[in-house]
Amino acid sequence: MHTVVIGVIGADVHAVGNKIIEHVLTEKGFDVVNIGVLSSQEDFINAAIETDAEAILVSSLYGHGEMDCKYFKENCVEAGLSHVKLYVGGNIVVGKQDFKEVEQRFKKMGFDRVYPPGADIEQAAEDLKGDLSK
Amino acid sequence: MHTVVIGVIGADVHAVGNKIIEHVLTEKGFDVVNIGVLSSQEDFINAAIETDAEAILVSSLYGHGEMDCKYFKENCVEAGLSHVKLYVGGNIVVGKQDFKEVEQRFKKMGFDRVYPPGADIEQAAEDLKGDLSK
Amino acid sequence: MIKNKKLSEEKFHKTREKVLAQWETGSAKALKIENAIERLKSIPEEKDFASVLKRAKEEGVTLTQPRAGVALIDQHIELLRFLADHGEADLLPSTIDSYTRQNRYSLAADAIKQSKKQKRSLLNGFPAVNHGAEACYEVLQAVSRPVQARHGTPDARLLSEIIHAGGWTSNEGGGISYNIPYAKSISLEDTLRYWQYIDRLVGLYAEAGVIINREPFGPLTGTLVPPSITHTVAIIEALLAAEQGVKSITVGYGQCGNIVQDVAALETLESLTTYYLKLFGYEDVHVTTVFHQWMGGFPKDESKAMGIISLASAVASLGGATKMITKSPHESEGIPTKEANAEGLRASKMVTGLLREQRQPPSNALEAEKNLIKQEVNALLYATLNIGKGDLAEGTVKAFKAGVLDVPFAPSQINAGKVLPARDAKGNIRILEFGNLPFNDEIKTYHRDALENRADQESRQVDFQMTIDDIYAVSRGRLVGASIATQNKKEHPTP
Amino acid sequence: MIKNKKLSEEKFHKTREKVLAQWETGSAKALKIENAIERLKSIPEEKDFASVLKRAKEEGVTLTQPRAGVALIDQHIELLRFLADHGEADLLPSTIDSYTRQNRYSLAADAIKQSKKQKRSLLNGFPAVNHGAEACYEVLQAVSRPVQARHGTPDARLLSEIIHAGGWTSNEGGGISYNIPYAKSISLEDTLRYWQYIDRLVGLYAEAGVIINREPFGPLTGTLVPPSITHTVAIIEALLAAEQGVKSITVGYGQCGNIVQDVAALETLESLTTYYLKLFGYEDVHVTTVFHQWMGGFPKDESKAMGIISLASAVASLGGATKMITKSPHESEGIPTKEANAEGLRASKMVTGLLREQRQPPSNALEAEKNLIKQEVNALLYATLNIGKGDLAEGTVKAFKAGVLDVPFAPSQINAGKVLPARDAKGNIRILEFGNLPFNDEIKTYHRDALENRADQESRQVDFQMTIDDIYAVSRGRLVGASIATQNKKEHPTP
Ligand code: B12
Ligand code: B12
Repeated sequence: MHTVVIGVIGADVHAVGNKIIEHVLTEKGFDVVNIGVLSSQEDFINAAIETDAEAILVSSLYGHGEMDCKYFKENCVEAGLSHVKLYVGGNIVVGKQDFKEVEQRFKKMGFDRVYPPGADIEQAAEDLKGDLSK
Repeated sequence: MHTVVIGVIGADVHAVGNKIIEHVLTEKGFDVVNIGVLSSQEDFINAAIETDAEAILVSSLYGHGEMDCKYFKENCVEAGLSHVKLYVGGNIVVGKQDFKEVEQRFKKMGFDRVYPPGADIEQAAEDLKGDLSK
Repeated sequence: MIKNKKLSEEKFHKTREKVLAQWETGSAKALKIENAIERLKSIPEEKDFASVLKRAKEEGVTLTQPRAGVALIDQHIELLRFLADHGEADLLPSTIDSYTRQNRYSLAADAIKQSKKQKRSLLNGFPAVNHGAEACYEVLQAVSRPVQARHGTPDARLLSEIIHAGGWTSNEGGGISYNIPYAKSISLEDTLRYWQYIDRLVGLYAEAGVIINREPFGPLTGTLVPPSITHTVAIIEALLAAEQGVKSITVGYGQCGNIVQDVAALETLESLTTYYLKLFGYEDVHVTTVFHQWMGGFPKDESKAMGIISLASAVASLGGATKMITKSPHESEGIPTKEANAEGLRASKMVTGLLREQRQPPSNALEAEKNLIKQEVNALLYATLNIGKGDLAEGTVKAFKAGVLDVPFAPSQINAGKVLPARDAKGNIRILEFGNLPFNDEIKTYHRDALENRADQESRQVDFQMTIDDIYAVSRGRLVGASIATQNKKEHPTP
Repeated sequence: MIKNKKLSEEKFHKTREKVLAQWETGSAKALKIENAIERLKSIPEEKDFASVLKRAKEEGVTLTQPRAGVALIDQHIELLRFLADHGEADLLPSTIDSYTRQNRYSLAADAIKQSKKQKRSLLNGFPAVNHGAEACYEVLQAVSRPVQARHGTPDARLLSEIIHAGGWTSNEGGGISYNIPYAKSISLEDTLRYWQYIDRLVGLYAEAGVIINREPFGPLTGTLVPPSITHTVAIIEALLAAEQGVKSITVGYGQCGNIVQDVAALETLESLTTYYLKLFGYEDVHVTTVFHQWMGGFPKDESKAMGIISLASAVASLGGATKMITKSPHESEGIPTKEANAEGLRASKMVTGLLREQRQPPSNALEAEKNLIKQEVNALLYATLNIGKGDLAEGTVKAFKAGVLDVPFAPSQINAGKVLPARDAKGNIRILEFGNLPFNDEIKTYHRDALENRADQESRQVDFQMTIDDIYAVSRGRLVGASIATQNKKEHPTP
């Protein structure tokens, strides 16, 4: 069973998607560690270390995602989590922006997969299975 | 009292604006000759000759205005009505087009004034008074 | 004098020869009755108007249908496909151009040529007669929804022959509804005869086992017409069509603006049509309803247009309309681009989707409005039959002559034009001048009181200026047209 | 334990010193109470929230108000002006950024700097604390409508001091409504205390003759919260505010989707709030209502978003809401551009304009829904008071602890999170898991039957999957979330 950490980063309190992600990933057979809303990068990293997780799924809905995710990859590497897959999704930037560009920006920041607003979590679960079986 | 001919040109049956134009211009003191909907250029010209009108107000709503108004000015001149003011208004072209361009096109065709969709008829009455007092 | 009687086979075929000879496309092989029947029988259920409507009615769904048509076949196909794919339209139209509507086929031919040259449509619709039946079939085959002709053609006999032979399974129009609002001086006797022919053609198909849907044009002039007047016309046309053998009828109504009045209108439209069809012995006619989004002047602003489009969709759902004709955010300006048309469709679809499970709940207010409409329709129909000595066709001709039937703002000279409508304080359409409408005093007093009441509230007169203000109101963002003075005061509630 | 008692002058001022010391802008001269009162007294009526609301209520008008806020003052002014001029907004907001909401003023300071550098807003709102009272006043002076702070700040004491001293005459929030949906681990005792302070400040102003409007945040998590739960929270916050001397209260409610339920909710929200204020002896509080356009997930398509925005506006009008918070066609994607925001506003304005004269007529269905809401609210309030031994503040804390009050989908750990909602066959929000909600068997049976009934119709189970389907439904164009199987069947009524 794959262990994954999920949560909502920064000063963000959007809880609904987070609860559904937990439900769906659990149904799909993942061992889900949900650190909930208002979580810092540290919270994510600590949870991943403690549970020996293979992936971190960061949600950001409220628009500060770009600022909150700065150096996340670097901090993971520093904490010895360079092998952990990093996904991000939600409404990760302020306003309606061209998603291709946004994806580029976050990939450059070290995220393995970047999801647009309202992305289908079932699809993401499939992606995850693929990535973790490699 | 100024006599003006009003009507709706071509195969066009939009009658509501026409009835209101008659009402408003009459209230404003014009002698209004209303030839109604489905009127040909000939109908307009004959009415203007018969009533010795000083202006013709053409309405076109249904989108064929540009075709229906071809050579209207020339036909007026030919009929000895070169002094008669020619106005056109309504939804005079097919579709939503840049009005500045449309105005240009109709002015080139010899219309003295060209009105955009939903133009205020009270304002047009003022224009008319101005033009006819010159 | 014209009679409401099924045309004889002989008469029909004699006329048919002349009709098909009106333009060269009339002589195409596809127009042979047997060929047309064969083709129509081959149309799959999902492209068959009557079936799709029947199913929607059973499921309680309100289907969406735009208006759309351009001069050239390829572009017309592209347009319809776009509206199905990007507008999620359930039903497709082919709006016919105004030259064809006036049977000016050579003008249409010129415009087609010019459109080809200029690579843009110079016509405000699809010239189906000039293109012919095979072209219509090409259109149908290119799309995955049923196609209907929508027009406004007083004499649509050739047009109807061509579109049905081309596989289009629905046709809008009627002897009254495509005359009074769409013509100036054509007699009702003529148009009723034309549409008896068109309905008889559909009746013939029905006898061969092919059900074609027919739709009287509900909103008439679309300008403050009281529901009872449009209903009466729709019911008369339904009865006339049924007599000729039509088996699937969609009666229509255009949004008036007060939700209670609109829902009352939709509910009574269906119940009264069904009632009268049965009363006159037409048992097996399937009745559905169509709601037209606001048919009067639109606001210029596109967002505001989207507001009224969506509100209309809510009313259609709450009133249980089987389908709805949508408008676009370009309505006030001109024929919409396909994109704008699809925008209107999608907003409409969203609202009907959200409200699919909801109907306006029964209430005293709704009941009262329904009763009023019923009483008025009964009075109008009774007087029409009475003046026709029991014959509905003859009665219709005479009723219009006598002003017993009278449509506000119609261009037709055979329409009395004495009726003047205006809105009451809640936005219901009421009557200010009754002309010769055969209403009893109780009804008249009800209307007058409602208008006086509004006038009092607004400190103004009940007069033609009120009607004019109401005509402009919606394009200015209100339903009830305030007089200029009141308007300035009310528009700025914040001091 | 916290008590629902007016804060003493002494306590208030002692706390105030600490509050104003939280950030440098707290020591500005404008924040001296006398200065603030003087400034507030100088605000003209048309920029005074309470007055404008009062007048709208008298005239039966539903006012429009967007959400909007950016990092920099100039751009914020430009934004608000645009929304007033091109969106015709009646009331203006200043949405506060999420760093300020969490009192992370130095993070906000960084973001302001970066925003200046990059010439675009990197914040999701206006950081009013960092900018200070004079900047708030600058904003107010630049516009011609009243300005309100809208946020989601558990501890909004300094923020409230600053905005009121800056001339903003309304403030959104409350000790419950800005905790449970907006925080994870802050105690209710703390937030109730913070908001007692904020309300006491408003009370002080009231004693000096300046009426500031206060608005509990109605929709809470905006996600399938049954009306009785949001109502109870709104009424509790209204009572707590009144105790501190607040005189103008706008209670809120977020569109649930069934029109009858929504209208019932709006009507009972006003009547119950008024009733309970009087019951507890607060006689001179002016109550108005705010309707929030759909607060859950939106569809991606902008036209569809316009559909729901317009439908919401119809409901607000029919339910007689005093004002309405609008959404934009960008809702599903991100904070809207000013243009998109104005589009939503104009569509809303069109619909409220058209329906200004109309209300949902009384009906049995409406009456039944109103009764249900009333019974439930009464039960919740009774249990809350009871558990607090008659004290509402204490009761609130204990009620949440006991799950007697419980908000679906709230992030807060002090919320029981046992209640699960789902829609019935007509789209009404009903309850599937009651947790510890103090409802009698009759009410519970009613909810369960309604859900069972839907489940039967859809041949499915009443379970969490139903809730999830309902959460997704609106963004997929439906109100009642069909299970995948049913969905595929129903989406294509045409075979
Ligand atoms: C009501 C209406 C109808 C009714 C008309 C009933 C009747 N017999 O009168 C019905 C339903 C029958 C109808 C039919 C059609 N219509 Co129509 N109709 C409208 C609608 C909604 C309102 C028109 C109206 O009455 N406005 C209220 C009056 C008071 O305003 P008005 O007509 O604009 O006139 C005022 C001003 O424009 C100005 N004015 C007018 N003329 C002039 C002239 C001068 C010199 C001046 C100074 C001012 C002036 O003063 C008037 C008084 O204030 C408009 C769209 C809109 N405006 O919202 C479409 C519209 C005009 N129709 C249109 C079309 C295409 C048709 C049809 C071809 C097809 C169809 N869609 O069904 C048929 C045409 C039939 C025919 N042969 O003419 C198009 C025209 C498209 C274009 N130009 O690109 C429009 C714009 C809708 C659209 N966007 O597609 N229609
Ligand atoms: C409900 C809601 C709220 C509720 C939240 C209640 C709660 N505590 O949960 C309330 C009202 C409290 C709220 C507050 C705010 N909100 Co809000 N909110 C929404 C709304 C309408 C729906 C969110 C939702 O629940 N969707 C349903 C769930 C199921 O979908 P989801 O969250 O998108 O998650 C799914 C997918 O995105 C995906 N997913 C999510 N994360 C990830 C991660 C990975 C790795 C993957 C693969 C997939 C994935 O899977 C999830 C399950 O299907 C959205 C707009 C929208 N989407 O329509 C705005 C929205 C998210 N909010 C917004 C904002 C700005 C705010 C506020 C700052 C200010 C305000 N407008 O009031 C505050 C923020 C408070 C804070 N500190 O966080 C903005 C964000 C703007 C931006 N990014 O540019 C949005 C987009 C609205 C907008 N257009 O302005 N909000």
